[in-house]
Amino acid sequence: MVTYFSEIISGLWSLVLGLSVTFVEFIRPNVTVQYPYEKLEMPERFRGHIQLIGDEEGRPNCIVCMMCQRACPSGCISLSGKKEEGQKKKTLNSYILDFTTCSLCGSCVESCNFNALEYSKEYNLASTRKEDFIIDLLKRLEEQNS
Amino acid sequence: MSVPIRLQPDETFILNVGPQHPATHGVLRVKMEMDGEYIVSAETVIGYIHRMHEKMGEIKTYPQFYMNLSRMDYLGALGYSHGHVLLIEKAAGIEVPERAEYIRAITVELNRIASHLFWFGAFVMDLGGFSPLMYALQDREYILDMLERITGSRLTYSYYRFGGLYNDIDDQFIESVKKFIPRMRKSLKKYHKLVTGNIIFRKRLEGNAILSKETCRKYGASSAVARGSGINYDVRRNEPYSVYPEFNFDIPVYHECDSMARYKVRMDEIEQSLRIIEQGIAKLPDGPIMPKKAPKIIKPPKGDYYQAVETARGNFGIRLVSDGTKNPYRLKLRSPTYSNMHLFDETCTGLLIMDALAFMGSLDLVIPEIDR
Amino acid sequence: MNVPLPNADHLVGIVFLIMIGLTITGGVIACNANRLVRAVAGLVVCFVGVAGLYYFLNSPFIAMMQMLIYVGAVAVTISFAIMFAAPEESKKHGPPGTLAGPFGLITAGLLFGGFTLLALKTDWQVHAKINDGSVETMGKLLLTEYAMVFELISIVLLTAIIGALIIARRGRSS
Amino acid sequence: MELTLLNVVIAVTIAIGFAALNAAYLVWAERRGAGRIQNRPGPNINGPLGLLQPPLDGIKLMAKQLIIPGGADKALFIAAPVLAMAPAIVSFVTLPFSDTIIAHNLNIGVLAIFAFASLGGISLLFAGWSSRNKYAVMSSVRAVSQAIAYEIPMLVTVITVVLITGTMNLMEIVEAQKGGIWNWYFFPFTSGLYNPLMTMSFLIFFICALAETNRAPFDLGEAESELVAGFHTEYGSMGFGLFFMGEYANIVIGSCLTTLLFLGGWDAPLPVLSFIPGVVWFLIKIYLIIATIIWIRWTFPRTTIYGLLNLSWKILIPLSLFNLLLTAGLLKVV
Amino acid sequence: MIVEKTRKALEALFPQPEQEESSAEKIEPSEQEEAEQKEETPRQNGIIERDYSVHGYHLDVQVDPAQLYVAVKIIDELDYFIESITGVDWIKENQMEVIYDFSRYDFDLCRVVIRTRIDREDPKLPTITPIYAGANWHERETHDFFGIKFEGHPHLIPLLLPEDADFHPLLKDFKA
Amino acid sequence: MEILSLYNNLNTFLIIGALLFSMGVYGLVTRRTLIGMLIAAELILAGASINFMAFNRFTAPDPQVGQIFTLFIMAIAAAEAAIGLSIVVAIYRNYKSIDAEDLVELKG
Repeated sequence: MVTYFSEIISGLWSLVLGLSVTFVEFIRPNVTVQYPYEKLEMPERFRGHIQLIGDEEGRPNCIVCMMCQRACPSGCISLSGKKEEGQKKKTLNSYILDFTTCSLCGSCVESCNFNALEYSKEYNLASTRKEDFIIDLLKRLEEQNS
Repeated sequence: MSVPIRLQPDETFILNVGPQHPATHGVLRVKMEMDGEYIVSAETVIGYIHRMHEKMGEIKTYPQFYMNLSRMDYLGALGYSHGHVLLIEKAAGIEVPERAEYIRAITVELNRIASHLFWFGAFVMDLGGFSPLMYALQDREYILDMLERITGSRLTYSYYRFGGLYNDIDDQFIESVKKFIPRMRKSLKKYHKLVTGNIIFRKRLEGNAILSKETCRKYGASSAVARGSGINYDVRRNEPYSVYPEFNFDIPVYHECDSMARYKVRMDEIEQSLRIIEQGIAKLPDGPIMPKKAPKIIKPPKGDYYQAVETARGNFGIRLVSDGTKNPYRLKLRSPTYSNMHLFDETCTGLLIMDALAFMGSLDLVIPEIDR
Repeated sequence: MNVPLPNADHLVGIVFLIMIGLTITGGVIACNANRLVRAVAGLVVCFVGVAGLYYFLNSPFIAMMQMLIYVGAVAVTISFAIMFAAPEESKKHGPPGTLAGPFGLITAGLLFGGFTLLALKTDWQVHAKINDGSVETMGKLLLTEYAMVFELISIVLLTAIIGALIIARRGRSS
Repeated sequence: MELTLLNVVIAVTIAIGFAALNAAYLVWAERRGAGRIQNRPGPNINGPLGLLQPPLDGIKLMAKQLIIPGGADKALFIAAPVLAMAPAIVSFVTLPFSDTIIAHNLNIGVLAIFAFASLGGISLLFAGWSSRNKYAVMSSVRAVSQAIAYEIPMLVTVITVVLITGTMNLMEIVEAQKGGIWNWYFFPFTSGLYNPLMTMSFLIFFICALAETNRAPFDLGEAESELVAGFHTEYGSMGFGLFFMGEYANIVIGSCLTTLLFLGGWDAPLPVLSFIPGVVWFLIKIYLIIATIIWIRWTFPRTTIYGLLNLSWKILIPLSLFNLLLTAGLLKVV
Repeated sequence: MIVEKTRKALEALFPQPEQEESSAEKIEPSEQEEAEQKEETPRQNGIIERDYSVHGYHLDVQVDPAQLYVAVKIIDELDYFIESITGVDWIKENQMEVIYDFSRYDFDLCRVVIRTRIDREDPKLPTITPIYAGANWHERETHDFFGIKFEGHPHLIPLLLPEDADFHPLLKDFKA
Repeated sequence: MEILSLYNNLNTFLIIGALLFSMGVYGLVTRRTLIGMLIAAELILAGASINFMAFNRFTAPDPQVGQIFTLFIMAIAAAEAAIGLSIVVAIYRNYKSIDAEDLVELKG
């Protein structure tokens, strides 16, 4: 009989304690960020999809050594370049990132010895069309420069 | 409230829980034969998001594979990566700088807390309480923010490299970890006040789904499932790896064998992980994070190798059969939840459906990790 | 233009007609529906109608009890039993024997005719005194004059509960 | 019977309007409250403070297609939500909002509300049965057995109050509690009865009201983590909308009853404050209770079915019966 | 020590222990080079004690498929728990290897690997589900990936693969 | 508007009662399943109750007796429903049928 009532009392007390916790939370300020209206700064090391790094004149640092293409586990990088006359290095013709299969592992960035690749801060990645994720990085670099 | 049932063959019906059911947290399907609200037998059907990681492991080279490990378990990714890098380092004989190991331990423990917090929230939500999830997510977001600053990613960190780390941590990270520890302790108190002591919660979990030691052994259960059944088993202690022998921490073990015991084990583990992080931050040595001569191409010698680690979900084992080339000959991933989930079929017989789903919640399931 | 606006009295009459309609439709559904669940639905409608009739007979208390007991308890119990015992009842409808349908119809018709004749032919002594429908007098009567019946009813109910438990028990825990 | 056409039309219109408005804005309040408890804002985009959210939700629900699952019992499937909503609205007719605002003062008001509420139970059964879904059937069986189990302690507590006042008329019950907070049956110091257990009765009634309206922590009928969405799993569009509105209307009725029976209805807590009209006090009280109900929902986990029945049969029924006997004894002595 | 105890118990399986064991002992201390040499010739059934810090397990037991059930029984009686079952496809030798991992819950650490080799053309093994109920899924998974038939298994249908799958993706000659 | 003052007429209620009663009888005869019969029986009881109530209102010297009788009928109906349905459940469990004609064994 004593346990019966003590259980009721302690049970009720535990409920009151729970209510007090939520009440304290009720008067605490919001912690959420109202996303489309306010946006957070992405941290420095944020790994978005990759992008090319250009030099001062806006030309890509890439010398088409194909290391990134070889390092990629999912085969989502395809690039081509040709050696133009009079120049020592190859120049980049096209750099296509197939973001549909990319898993953002960063192997390409790590394998690059020429400081030609970096992560972008892009996180608004949603689209209804698959083609939007076949990204031409060279064009992107040009757009950034202009 | 398990009740033995005398069966009448045509009084039962089949209830198909999943693959899209709110309680299964993913695409898991349980075919339950029901007698009213009592479960007569259950058959778990998995494999809906099977991705054949093991075959990928055979096709890809060693460095190409490490990001797959963090895709296995999206909540406690670092633990799995840790197992992988430890195995390859052991097999290929790569020395790891001490600082890297410490940072690995700290981040793994942070990730373990994040995983346990998410489990806590989801578990209480399975039981119908919604707000604890939001509080747990607040604390988890804090951890994710810290880890994102360091690793660049919130869930699928590919942070560890063979021989060390991808990036060093900075002072700001250490500061935020130091700030995090008292905050988490305060939150834990709040959780215990809000959830653990709650009479409704206690009544639901105490005595629910008793798992005997013997059952755990026959199925190879680990993590809180085993420790809630009175088995003092934690790979960090039983089979020390990395820098865990340096730390002073306890393995919480409860002998009640019920869902409440499993819950308590995980909540206590958060506290223990905090202790490890505290010590890790205090003992953190200076030095490089990658060995001086880290091999570019990894070719472990012929033979087979095994490494077990304690992830947030339990005893994760990874076996490598190497033939001396740059691709593994065979890579076996032994996922802890696979064994824990397997228990479910046998144990939930005779339970009410709501108890069975509470039990399922207490197993801490991450479906991609079961399906691999 | 000379349709009179319905006044309060008319409204009462219309509500009464609605109640009669509910009762009869409910009754028809209850004894003719193919699916037993629909029969229960008909029964519920019928009972609501009957409760309305009781209200018109100056007994709101009984009307409410009718709703509470018949709709809230009896109908629910019957639906439970249907869900338990007759999952595929819809297959089992239809004329049972060759004679049951017509025979039932004739019996019912005869009964109805007889009762109606009886009701209409008899010269009922309508009293001017109308009950006040008050709960107090009824309560007093129940505990004084009809105390015995009241007690017996409680015993019957108790026995019914226990008996139902014993009959329907499966003995899970044994 | 002093029913006049105008009276009835106005009463029904106001009742429907009140129920619908309450249902809509209680959803808003619930979501905002839940948001605040969880440190997030809740719906705040549409309109000031998100106040346009409920009508927009309603429009969305109405614009949706009404899907009737194959194999469902069409007639019952459509009838069930109506049957769930209708008694809730009818109940408003007998609820007094102040000493003057009442549609129809029924002599047995308390009983009438319970009688109408019993229609709600059968609607859940029909909804579950007709939608041909195992989850729905299980949940409706749960919901009904729960409603039956909690009707007993609830009625017993109501009888306790009826015993004290000697009437089932809601107006008179409130009149009996007049004169300030110490006269309310929530904790009656005065009014000739010194029953300290009335607080407990109040709690019992409140718990039962939660259970009867299928609210958390007793929302077993729609336990979304077990039974997907319970008896309205198959309902979309306005069918779901009606269930939803019915649920909130039931909450309002439950809190109105709690206020009338235990919190003095429209009586001001202190006689000094009685210059404020009774309706205001009444509304303040019912919304406080509704706020508590929302608060409770977002705090506690759900009970189990056996925990629920244990609570009813082992705790609530004995205690409420004990209080009934005690009150009867006190009435005899005092 | 449990390693010794397990070893003793398992040695009963191999009738000519003296010679077998000593040869195995001799090989072990010498490191990888010799081990590699050994791998060239098909390995004899028997027990090898492995260096834990290199391989991650203590006892490496190779048994005949017919002995498997008995070996697992011994392991079970010594209170080991099952970790995993997996296969390896040695296509060059036209053989299939099935590996059973066992470990212990107590602090007396000992990991035991039981391996057995079967013919690749007709892969059949007795099931161990009567001993370890938890082997059920592991065996089903191995059946999925390698097509190894576990005779006596109660429910040998695809687990991770689609239910109508008739391919075995981890075979080395599998082409997607 | 004669039809609108029907509620003041005893015969209306008597005829409705008779109608319900005969519908119940019809249902009792034609229904094959036990539950169907039970539903019909409830209709019969309702018909009888209406008669009681009507006489109570219009002709009874003591205007409470009819109401009390109706209350008793309700109690009996509830008890009957409970017992009857538990019998149905028990029968279903043993015979897998609630069809009255399948239960020939009950005839002894």
